[in-house]
Amino acid sequence: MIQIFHVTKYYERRPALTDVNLQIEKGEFVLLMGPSGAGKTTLLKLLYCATPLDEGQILIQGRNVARLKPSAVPYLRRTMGVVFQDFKLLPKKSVYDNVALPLLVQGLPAFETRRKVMEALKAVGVDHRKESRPAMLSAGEQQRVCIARSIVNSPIILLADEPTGNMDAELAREIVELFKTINARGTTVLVATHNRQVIEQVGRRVVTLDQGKVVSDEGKGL
Amino acid sequence: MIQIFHVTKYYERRPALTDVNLQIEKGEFVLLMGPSGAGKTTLLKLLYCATPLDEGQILIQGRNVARLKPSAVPYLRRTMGVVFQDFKLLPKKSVYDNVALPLLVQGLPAFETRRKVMEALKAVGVDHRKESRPAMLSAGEQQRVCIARSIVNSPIILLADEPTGNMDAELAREIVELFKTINARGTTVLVATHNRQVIEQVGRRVVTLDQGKVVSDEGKGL
Amino acid sequence: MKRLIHFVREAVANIRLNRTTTLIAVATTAFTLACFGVFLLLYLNLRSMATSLQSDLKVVVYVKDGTPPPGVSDLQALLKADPGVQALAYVSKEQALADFRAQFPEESHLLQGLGDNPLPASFIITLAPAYRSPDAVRRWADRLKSAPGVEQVQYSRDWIDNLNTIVGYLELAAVGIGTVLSAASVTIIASTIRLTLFARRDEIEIMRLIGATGSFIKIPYLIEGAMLGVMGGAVSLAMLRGGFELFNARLGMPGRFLGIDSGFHFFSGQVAAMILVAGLLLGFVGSVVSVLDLGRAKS
Amino acid sequence: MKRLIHFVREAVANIRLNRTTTLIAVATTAFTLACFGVFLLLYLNLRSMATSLQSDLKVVVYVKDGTPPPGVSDLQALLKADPGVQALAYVSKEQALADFRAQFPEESHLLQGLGDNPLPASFIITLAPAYRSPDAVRRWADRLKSAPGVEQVQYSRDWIDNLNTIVGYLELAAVGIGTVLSAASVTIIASTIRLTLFARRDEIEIMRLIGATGSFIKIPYLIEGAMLGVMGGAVSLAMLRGGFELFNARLGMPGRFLGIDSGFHFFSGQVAAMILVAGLLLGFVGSVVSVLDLGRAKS
Ligand SMILES: Nc1ncnc2c1ncn2[C@@H]1O[C@H](COP(=O)(O)OP(=O)(O)OP(=O)(O)O)[C@@H](O)[C@H]1O
Ligand SMILES: Nc1ncnc2c1ncn2[C@@H]1O[C@H](COP(=O)(O)OP(=O)(O)OP(=O)(O)O)[C@@H](O)[C@H]1O
Ligand SMILES: [Mg+2]
Ligand SMILES: [Mg+2]
Repeated sequence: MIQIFHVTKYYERRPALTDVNLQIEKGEFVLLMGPSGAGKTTLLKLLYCATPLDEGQILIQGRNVARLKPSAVPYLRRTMGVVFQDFKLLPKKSVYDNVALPLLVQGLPAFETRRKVMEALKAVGVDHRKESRPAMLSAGEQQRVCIARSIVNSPIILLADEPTGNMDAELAREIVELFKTINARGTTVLVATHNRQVIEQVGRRVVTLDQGKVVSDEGKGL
Repeated sequence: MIQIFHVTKYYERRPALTDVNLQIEKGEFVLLMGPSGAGKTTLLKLLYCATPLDEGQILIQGRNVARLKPSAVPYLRRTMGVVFQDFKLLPKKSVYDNVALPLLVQGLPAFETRRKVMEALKAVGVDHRKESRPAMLSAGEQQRVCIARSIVNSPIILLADEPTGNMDAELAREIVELFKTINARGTTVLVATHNRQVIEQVGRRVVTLDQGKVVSDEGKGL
Repeated sequence: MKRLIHFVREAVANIRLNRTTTLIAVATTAFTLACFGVFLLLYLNLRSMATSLQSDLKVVVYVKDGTPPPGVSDLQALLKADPGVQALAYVSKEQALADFRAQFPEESHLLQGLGDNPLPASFIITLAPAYRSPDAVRRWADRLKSAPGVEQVQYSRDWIDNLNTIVGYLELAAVGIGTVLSAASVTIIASTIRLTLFARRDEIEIMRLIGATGSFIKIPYLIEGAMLGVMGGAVSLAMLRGGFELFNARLGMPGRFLGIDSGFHFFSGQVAAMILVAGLLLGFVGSVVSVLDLGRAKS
Repeated sequence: MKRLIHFVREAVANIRLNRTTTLIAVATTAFTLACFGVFLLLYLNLRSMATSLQSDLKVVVYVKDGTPPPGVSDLQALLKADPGVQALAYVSKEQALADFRAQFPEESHLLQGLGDNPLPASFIITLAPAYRSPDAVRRWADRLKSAPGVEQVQYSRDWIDNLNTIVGYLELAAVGIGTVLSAASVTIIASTIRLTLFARRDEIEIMRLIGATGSFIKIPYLIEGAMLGVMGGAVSLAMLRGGFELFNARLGMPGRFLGIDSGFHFFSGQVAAMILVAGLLLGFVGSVVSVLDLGRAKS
């Protein structure tokens, strides 16, 4: 599903990732750990083509990401759901419209869009705020909207960057359960997190990065 | 130091805080807990005058916040350090300039500014990135820059909203230690957090909000 | 089709949501086009004034003294058949004398001592519009000079030359100012639209990350640009109309003194429509530029 | 003082950091002021042209036939002493006849039959600049009519009236277009500056939350606005100069045909400085408006 070979990424000649190798099979649930600045976000960004690769190869569903034409990138992104560390919600659109966006982009019929959006909003528990603008939500609510958006189009791959950073323990547990359910339906899930509770709850493969290098890869194939 | 009497705050006729009463003494270290959307951020916002009060009274250092003239607000804010949940760093200024801003605003001499800024940056461990712009930092690094900015002018009151949300356990521990040190020097500290580890580590008074109400206030005077 | 509805709805939503920028963009476009419009209005009115002055041009064909009546009739027939002649009037020797006396009562003693009437008969000719340009008048007059029975062909060369110069200047100024104003309009409107989009580049980036294609993101902006442009055009027309009426009510009089009692005219419907279309195109081009710009900024 | 340095440094930093918006603001200001400048250039040159045409005005004072030579001398002395007279030339009866013959060789037979020279002697007068306005000429002429030895005072009333009308129109057009262009410039430049600040309202909000006072936040923006305005003014002057040279090189000729061999003139240093100051003020006012706007948006 996701194959990362000898990937190196520099930011202004400073390496953010150095010779990273990682194979993630279809249907896996992988946790990405590591201290602040280890390169977790950078690795996820490479996967959804938000930043260019300097060395190595990344294959997603067999396609070489580096060789992708710019016009093909949107179609790759549509097969993924991404929970951004900084949410990236459209400030002038309602919660509903924000979550509907990935479906709108794909041209889904209106009634189906409606059903899926409401389902996603209910799954994260912010359906009662669907008319609000993101700025009118608390941080945890915004994060949940972002999660709803990432799962609304039933992605093949789900990438989540610190998805429970603004949530209390109870809520975090629910979100992890949600991810596990989605994973059980066949979606490959990759979650970057600092939250020990999340790691224990998932109890699956944990890849640890430090200073841009993979320093451990535990629980593979569990 | 901080006195909150029967405070109610509505957002579009929906109450975010209902009849909140809270007394915080000079030098206290108070943790604010509560599920997502409980009103923690709203309470902090009221304290640094970022949103108007609907009912009740807030006294800070004996001054009635609601009666403050707009021109007096900046001077109140200068006595506080605030760690925002969404960082609020100036995107076009370097890390150094961001942290120097509260000092610049007060017109501190250049050499003293330099010393204080470097000290703050070192305290949170991002002094090596002082030339970078915020967008070039990882989320955890940005959060630390925000913390550095909040402590640089030795505030009388430190308000921190989920200051360890993007940090690993080790780093979170260090930041809490930093807050404890600052508290020990006499600064009143109020931290909103979800992090159990933080709560255990601080081991002081914990105020819990739920749906805009104070539901528990434990360890007072500890 | 469904897409198109979405795009238009999105454009309208953007216009509504971004009140400040919309207002500024429309105001800027309106004022820019209004500048252009004032100039156009002035130019068109001056041109039509010049044209109406040109129609005042009379050419006098003096008949050779002593031409017999049949010769005069022949000349008249010749002139009538000439495509350059729009209207003609015959002034006999007697009438010429009477006219002279009436026009210059003080100088009439000059003619007193003369036994014979020294003034010749003449045809006063109004030229057809196509023959009114200075060159055409000259050519026409030279051609006629050699016709039988013609003593001399007279017209106010100064007047023609002055008018020529004035129209020439007008045209020159029109090209000059028109060019500057067009360039300015394009730049200003494109800049404003660009600035409004620039303020939204974060949103555009987010759309991209969600998997929106370039055209999905850009088309609403193009539509928005065109809409802003048309709105600007409409506002500028309203402003021009208002200003024109004010101007006309207050200061329309001098026109009559100059003998142009038709007064000033506002744009014809066609020109007004062209201004709207210009607004639309400028807005559209403005957003194309901005959108290309955005495309370059980030893959 | 330290503050001022900080503010200026901050303004410069903003200008540098916000390349796109700076560029757009300067370009917009430049083009707007250039439009205004083209118009000003045209107006000033037309005015000076009209003035130079007015100096062509000659007034002829006809001496009463039969005035004895001392009477003529008296009249000459009177005229010389008149503050309205800049220059004067005496044309005797003989010279008048000779002139007439030279000018109208064909009509000279009209005078053949007359035994006596019917043409009067005259003084040809160039009026002082202050007396060249149509009203002043009329008043001056009326006053002189009653002087001893004066038969008649003649001047081309048509010419005067036409020039009067033309200058009147010019003034009218100047006020009209000037007003529209000024309003447009203010709106456009203020809008652009406002838009550039609008894009930074989040930053301003952050500054506020850090404890910055209103003036601390606003002053750099005011300075920035003024700087952008001056830069726009400078660019517009450069554009105008370039366009002017191009225009002059290519099309400077017609000026000579009209007898105004002095050609067209560019702005004097003073006017150029005024354009820069106008840019500065517009930019400053633009940012004052935007900054007030920001102040209102959020306490
Ligand atoms: N755009 C950028 N330009 C320059 N350096 C960058 C950029 N983005 C990230 N970096 C640097 O690359 C390193 C890795 O950053 P990354 O965001 O991947 O860390 P992370 O593991 O996600 O950290 P966190 O847990 O704090 O989110 C950090 O040192 C960061 O400062
Ligand atoms: N500007 C606003 N307009 C309308 N509603 C708002 C606004 N800001 C917050 N709210 C609502 O007020 C309630 C309290 O929000 P607040 O941000 O204080 O929660 P919180 O305790 O900080 O939550 P979190 O842990 O998720 O940050 C939430 O339901 C939120 O949706
Ligand atoms: Mg990260
Ligand atoms: Mg909060």
